Amino acid sequence: MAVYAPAPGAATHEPHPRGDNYLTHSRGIMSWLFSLDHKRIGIMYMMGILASFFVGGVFAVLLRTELLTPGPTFSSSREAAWNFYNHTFTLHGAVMVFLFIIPAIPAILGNFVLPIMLGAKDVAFPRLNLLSLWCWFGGAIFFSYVLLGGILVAAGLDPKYVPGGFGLDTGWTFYTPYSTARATDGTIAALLGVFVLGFSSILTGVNFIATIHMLRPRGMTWFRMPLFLWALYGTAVIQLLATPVLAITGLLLLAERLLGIGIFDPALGGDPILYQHFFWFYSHPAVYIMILPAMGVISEVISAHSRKHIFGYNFIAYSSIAIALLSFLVWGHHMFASGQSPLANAVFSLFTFSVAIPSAIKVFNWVSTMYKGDIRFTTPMICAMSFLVLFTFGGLTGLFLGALSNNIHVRGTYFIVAHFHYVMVGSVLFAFLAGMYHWWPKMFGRMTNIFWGNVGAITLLIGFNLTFFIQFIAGSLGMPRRYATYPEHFTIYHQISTIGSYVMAAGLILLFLNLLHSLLRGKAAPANPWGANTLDWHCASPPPHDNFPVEPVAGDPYDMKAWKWDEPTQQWVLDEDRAKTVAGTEPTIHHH
Amino acid sequence: MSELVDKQRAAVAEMGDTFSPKRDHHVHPPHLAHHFDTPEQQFSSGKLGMWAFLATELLMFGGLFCAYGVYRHNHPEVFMYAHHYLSTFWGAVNTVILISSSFTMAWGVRCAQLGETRKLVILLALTLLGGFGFMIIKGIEYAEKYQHDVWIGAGNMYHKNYHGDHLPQEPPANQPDPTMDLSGQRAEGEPFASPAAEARGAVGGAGMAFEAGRPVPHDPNLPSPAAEGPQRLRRFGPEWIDPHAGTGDEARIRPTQVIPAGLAPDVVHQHEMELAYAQLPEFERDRISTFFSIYFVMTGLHGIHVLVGMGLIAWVLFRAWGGEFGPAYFAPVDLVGLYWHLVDLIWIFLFPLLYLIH
Amino acid sequence: MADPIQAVPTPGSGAHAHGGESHIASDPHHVHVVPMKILVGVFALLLVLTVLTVAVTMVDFGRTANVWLALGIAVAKAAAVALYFMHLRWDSPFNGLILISALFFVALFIGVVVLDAKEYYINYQPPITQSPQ
Amino acid sequence: MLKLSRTIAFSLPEQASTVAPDVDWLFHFILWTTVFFCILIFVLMLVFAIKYRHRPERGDESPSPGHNTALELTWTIVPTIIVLLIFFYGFRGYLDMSVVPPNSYDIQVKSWMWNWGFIYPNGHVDSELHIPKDQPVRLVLTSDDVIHSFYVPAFRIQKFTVPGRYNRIWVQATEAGEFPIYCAEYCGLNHSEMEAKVVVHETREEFDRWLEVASNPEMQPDFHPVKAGAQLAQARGCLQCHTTDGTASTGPTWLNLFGSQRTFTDGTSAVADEDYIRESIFYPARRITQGYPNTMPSYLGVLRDREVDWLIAYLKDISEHHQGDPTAPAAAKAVQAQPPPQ
Repeated sequence: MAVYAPAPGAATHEPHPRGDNYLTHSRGIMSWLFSLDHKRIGIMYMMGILASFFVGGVFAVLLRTELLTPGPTFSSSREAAWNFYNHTFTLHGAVMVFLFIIPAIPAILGNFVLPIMLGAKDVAFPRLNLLSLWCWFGGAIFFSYVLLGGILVAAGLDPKYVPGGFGLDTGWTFYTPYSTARATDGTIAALLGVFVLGFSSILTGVNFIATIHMLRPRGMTWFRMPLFLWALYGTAVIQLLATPVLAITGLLLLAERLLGIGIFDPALGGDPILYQHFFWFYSHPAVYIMILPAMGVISEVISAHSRKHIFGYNFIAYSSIAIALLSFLVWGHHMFASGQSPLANAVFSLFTFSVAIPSAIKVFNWVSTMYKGDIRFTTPMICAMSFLVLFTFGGLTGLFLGALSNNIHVRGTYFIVAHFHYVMVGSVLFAFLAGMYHWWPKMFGRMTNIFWGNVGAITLLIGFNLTFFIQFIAGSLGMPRRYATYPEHFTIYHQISTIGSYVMAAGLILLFLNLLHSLLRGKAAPANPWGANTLDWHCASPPPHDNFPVEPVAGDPYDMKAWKWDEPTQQWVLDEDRAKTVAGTEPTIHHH
Repeated sequence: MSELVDKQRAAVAEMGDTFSPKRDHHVHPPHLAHHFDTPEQQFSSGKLGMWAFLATELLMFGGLFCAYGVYRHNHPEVFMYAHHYLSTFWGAVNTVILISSSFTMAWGVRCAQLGETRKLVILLALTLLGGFGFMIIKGIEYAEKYQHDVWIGAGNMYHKNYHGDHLPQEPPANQPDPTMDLSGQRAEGEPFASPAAEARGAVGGAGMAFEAGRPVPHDPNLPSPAAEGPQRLRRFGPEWIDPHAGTGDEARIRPTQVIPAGLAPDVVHQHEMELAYAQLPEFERDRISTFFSIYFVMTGLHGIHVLVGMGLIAWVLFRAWGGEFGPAYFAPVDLVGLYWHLVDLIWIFLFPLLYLIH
Repeated sequence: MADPIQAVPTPGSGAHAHGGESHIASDPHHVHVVPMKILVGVFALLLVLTVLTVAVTMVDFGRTANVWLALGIAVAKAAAVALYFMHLRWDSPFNGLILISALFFVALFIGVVVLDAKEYYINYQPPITQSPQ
Repeated sequence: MLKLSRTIAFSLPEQASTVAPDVDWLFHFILWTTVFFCILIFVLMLVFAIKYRHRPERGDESPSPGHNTALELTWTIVPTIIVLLIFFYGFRGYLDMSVVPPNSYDIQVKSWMWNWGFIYPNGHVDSELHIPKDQPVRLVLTSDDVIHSFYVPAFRIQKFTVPGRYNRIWVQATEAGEFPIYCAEYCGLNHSEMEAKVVVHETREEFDRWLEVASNPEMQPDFHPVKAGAQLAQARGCLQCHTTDGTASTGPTWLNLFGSQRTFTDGTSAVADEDYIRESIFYPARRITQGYPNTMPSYLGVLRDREVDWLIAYLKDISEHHQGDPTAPAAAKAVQAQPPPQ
């Protein structure tokens, strides 16, 4: 509660000499774990989230390997192999969704960048921010427990020594009655984890909304906000309105499983379809919790690295909000075959298509932004262009699934697997990487190696398409998903896909090694390595502890001309006069 | 303007860490965090944040109201029948208590704004008292239900997996010990295990294992319950026990006792209950436990919120005692107040929906 | 979306107009103190409505009518609490907007699901049990 | 050859139902829309990327438009029209799938972990779905345990089988032949092995003949009561709870059951003779073997007397307490050997 009016006396680290940055201004592990500095919290999020990304990735490679042949790959007995596969794909999904994709961009980049971009000293409620970080770790601990238990039991430990259950074989969707009546007890721990993670997400949302509303400095009108902030705002709205429903769903599922309350479990008169409504009311908007911030990142990166004013600012901004709101009207399209009434199906199908339009608007605007630009093929730009490719394809294949009659044929097959990987993984992952490479110099004051970064990105792009494009074909031929074994004639698809996954892994390893290398050997980064004009590039890299010694004055965030390339120093320098003229005046971008 | 900038420069130069008190004392009024410029800004941020949080609370309860809506929509008779177990009297009393505590809270905020610390402390104490009163009465209601096996999930006597676990050792006079027709299944134990317990055995098990609770053959062409003859028509009264008890699966899920005495002082006569129960379609009777599950989940979650609210009020009370609040700074009182009002607001809906079904 | 101008804080002027401690003690203009009369009035209203809601259940207006009546009274009570006890009436309109939109989405959720609720048990059949004879 | 073409072409399964052509038409319509827009975006992106790549000699004075309402409206309205079109055709196709023709033939589909059971109007239960060609067939789906999904790619139809309710779909086959049935909703351990096949008969007569033979094993050329009993045990799901290899399951194993001494929950005991077997099939609750739950459903009015006789014959055959007739074993063992219906 204290967060509303932070009382004095909460000092967590020593006073420090001036002129240093947020990384160095205080030392000791405690100064991190209890830091109220949004930048440090962002960095801590980064460590945790990247770790869980690694775990999820390992699961992905394992399950692709299991599918290399129709028969069992890792173990001699079919039963053991199927069991292994079911647990693997479930944990891959659960870890990737709840621990990686949902928090990735808002929690890491959002926390680090939002206040700086906005020109604020911190988020509105720093303690709430820290609490949400702890919640994330709390949830992560539950999942680690499930994971560990699963490994131990697989290694031959007697399950009775794993209180609260081991492993998870429900699929990340926890569909009843399987999750309530059949699945391993790991479900319980996992649900608790999801519940706690939900809080982390909600608190972040509260914080971002309050920050964007209350902490905008002079000149930062709504329509001078960088598009990344618009995207984060839309995301926060979804986090606020959808996540609580996930929380209550989790609670009811737990009660169903432990007490048998008979709300979801048909054996007790419950209704499994009701569960699906509950689940998707959160989990569809959750897809936009993933993609909206990604879109925001892309807007920043494309404009900055094309050295070009973003095209159609207002349309991109409004489309973010439109997507956020429409995302609540489409959850039923996950249930077209479940026995939902045809009326509901029709309505949900219609709204589903309506979401396609703002997405299309964004894509066209991004491409037009490149027109007459001065494009640099930096790693962020390569990632952003990959995003455009994958998002266009992922988005358009959504049309197959939105169309009722086609949905009936391809739902529950590899077609849908491919589709949501193109959108949730391809697009979001590449946007995430673009953002990481874009703001890395700001975070750590080190440049990354462009060549190896690009090599990694392109490898990843190739590997990704190798893995998932083929799955569209397999799916349209009727290869059901979540199959541990499959009919002979699908073997070739699975083998290509598996090889692709290895290539992906290679690309990712390259990309992260490159980041690591820049930490150790990278050359020092100037305040504004890209010549972008959003406020985050107006402060030093890495930023000082409280971001802006003097409160910045916001101008047109995409006015690239405000920065001139200075040959002697080999740096972008601010054109003071131009900055002045723009600052304080109404931005020109939105009257046309 | 420049003078402002200088001021800020000075401030920054002084800044130690985020919330170092000495910094605060130099350039900020007390309680003003470094990243805010004015108390107004901080106060409205707090309010905005609180409202955003309250919105999430509403959505969370929204899920429960949704479940309620679906089941009431699908089984109106069940709700009609089962709500007689809830005491309108206690419900109404609790409503009044909660409203009153809401009133004292609002009044308390007013006092905080006007700096009337002593009144503030008293009012907060009264509010806290209201919270206690509410929880005590809830406790009484729960306890009575528990004693009579009107409990959540499998602890409910109408539940398929009912064990009679919660029965008092000495069954009340004028009621036969329901365990009599439970003994049969007690000996067997296994088939009525809770879904969770069942799951352990059943992972990878065969289809039929699922019906452990209640067998369903793969073939639907069995004679329908109606056609099965009189032994399925059951009377509902204490003095009569099913001769086939223990043979079928239903003896164990059929309560043989009337409404627990004292549970519903104001309404029900056993006569009405018998009619109501007899009027329920056979398969609807299995849904009665669902009503109680919904009742306990909703009131339970609300109760947890009341407890949290009480904790917060106690915290504010403590700070008010220390005289921290006044016209300049009363955000915590106001925000805790908002939370407390929301708890009240939710109960305002729970009361008619659960207790006053007509 | 709140009106940009209204939502933009003007920190400079903030610290400018009344810098330092001085203004804090003096009347904080951003606060609205609810008159005692209103508080008591609302409290009384709530009590009356509580009695009313119990009373109407004694009368039979038909099942659905009774439900809507009870809900209507509950909404009235909730509105009173929100507007006066929770200060919404004098508060920044955006906070009101938050509440409204939250309620809207709750309504959407419940509405759509209940709209489809009939589907669930429209063809429900009781599990057939054995007849031990 | 077919296999090869499948592995290389972005194609759909063979069309074997009346709705398939519409679905495929829409599929290809969307496919080409997708291809068009993808190419449009990719080409534009690449052209811009190359044409406007950074070149030191080129100053950055190039005028750059920040906005163009006409364009914005274009790429708002055009996609709107296209998606509305797709929605319309998709919905129309869906209506065709969900509105069942009046004169349709009813078959009930049961699913349980991890098998399919198909119940024909005459009460015959089979592990394969047989339907006549050019005749609308209504499938009433339900599940005994968890949610499964009945999916026939060749028919382009899919529907969840949900416990506690009945879902309905219909299909009119246009091709005779055999097509795979998959479970397309994750349902636990052997989800990926929960397959069955649908057999489309050329004519209604052919189908009726099949049904008659299938439901009256005596009419089969190599009929033997033991074999019939074994098949029955398979099709009626007896083997879901009773093993034939001596391991205990939900119910007592059938191996050596016949003629053995049974002890019941009420303390009494008896020898498992024909009468006992018959009683425990029709009135399972009367005498429960100790250590086993009282969960077996009654098959009174479900199994015909001679079917019970076959089951008894089968039990005798796999029990050492009874010296079965020498002709039987081979046939029965053969049936036992084959895995559950896929």
